[in-house]
Amino acid sequence: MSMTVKILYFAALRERLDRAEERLDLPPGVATAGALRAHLAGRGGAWEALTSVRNLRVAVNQRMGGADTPLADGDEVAFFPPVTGG
Amino acid sequence: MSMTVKILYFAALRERLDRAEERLDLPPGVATAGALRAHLAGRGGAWEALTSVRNLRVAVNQRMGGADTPLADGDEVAFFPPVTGG
Amino acid sequence: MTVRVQRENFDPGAEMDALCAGRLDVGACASFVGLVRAANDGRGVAAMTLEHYPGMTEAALEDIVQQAGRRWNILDTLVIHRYGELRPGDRIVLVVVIGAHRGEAFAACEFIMDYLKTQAPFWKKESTPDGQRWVEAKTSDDDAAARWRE
Amino acid sequence: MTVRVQRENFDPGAEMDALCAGRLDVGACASFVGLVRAANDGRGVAAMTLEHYPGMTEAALEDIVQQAGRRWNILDTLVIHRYGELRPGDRIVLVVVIGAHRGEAFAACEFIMDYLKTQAPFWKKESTPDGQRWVEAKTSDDDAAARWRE
Repeated sequence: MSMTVKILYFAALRERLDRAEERLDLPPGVATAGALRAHLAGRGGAWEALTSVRNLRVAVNQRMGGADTPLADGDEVAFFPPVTGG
Repeated sequence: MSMTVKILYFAALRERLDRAEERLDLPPGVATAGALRAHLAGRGGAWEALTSVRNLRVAVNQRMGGADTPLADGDEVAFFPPVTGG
Repeated sequence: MTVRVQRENFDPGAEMDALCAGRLDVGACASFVGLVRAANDGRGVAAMTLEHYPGMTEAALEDIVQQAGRRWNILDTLVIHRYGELRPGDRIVLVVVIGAHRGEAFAACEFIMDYLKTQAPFWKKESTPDGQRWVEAKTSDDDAAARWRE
Repeated sequence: MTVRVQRENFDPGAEMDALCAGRLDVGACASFVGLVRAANDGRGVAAMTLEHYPGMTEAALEDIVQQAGRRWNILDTLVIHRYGELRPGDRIVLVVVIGAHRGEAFAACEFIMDYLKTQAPFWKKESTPDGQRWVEAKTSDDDAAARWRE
């Protein structure tokens, strides 16, 4: 039984990856936001930004999360640099 | 050589004294705001408010003063209750 | 740095715009408007009369604004305070502080309001169903002003 | 309690008036406007583009405003935040808090700005003479937000 998530990238990270979003079938064993981040960084090249960018933030279903936040089928996961509004 | 001051009363104190201002030749020995206040209270009746009103404020030449603030000829002395603007 | 003491109403938005007009160095505009409430300390208020001490009022407000300018790195300040008879819903006071950064603009604006409450010679008289009464100074206002002295 | 995320400009005075309209229980209206400065960290800024995360932005701002409503006794709140391309002098954000008393209105307004700076998903990209650059998050903003957690 596969789990599919929607992944969004914002701001400087979006530009480095040259990608705003994708759909991904989670590989076996990838069940948290932290595991997904490590999996994506494993693609190499620009994707290493996912572990090298300082203080990268993650949101799951539009709420701030952390490395331990669990993922479920249909979740929306967003990665982005620290925010700078206001 | 006489010293004359202008005295102003504001707000609840003005109403109690039924007077907004007066000119006064300072009696001998009345050389500070505190001494003037005691002198005025000595008139008796409503004037006792000058010592009985809690936290009465004094300004000399439009600057907040205290009992020790010295008086000079031509000064403007104001007595009033604690302020409540804003 | 402008201080105005007036009977007339004022337009907070127009005043804020005028203070920022033509400048490109303003990152933060903190403002405060004080208004007459229809009830105070549990009593209905039909009207309020603000008495002040002409001359000293302006001097006291200018002194407070200058203190704020020495304490914080701000660009400009506007204070407008009304006197005379006001009704519930009417504006009483406006403080606007502009600066490069928000922290200093907020602090200066609140400082000016706290000092104005305890240092500027205004007195309020309320018309209530039980007659007129002079508003008593609040110890909480003294406390608010005192915390800036630390 | 209103939160708006929009490309269009806004009129702070009109928004403040609308928030107070028809009520006689407002004694204090604290507000903040953030604007684009022509220089930031010593670099000239010709334009700024604000990116955001549609959906999460509104949810994050509403959450911040609700936190403020639980912490302070306030009557109503308005937050407007723009996105898209802005120029020096343009308004970015408006926060208005109305309440009976000034201390709580000021605190809630500053709290909302501090939390918005660190919790709402907006990112700024500046166009400078040296090209475009993403604005770095400031540790001073984290510090400002952290002081409310005491």
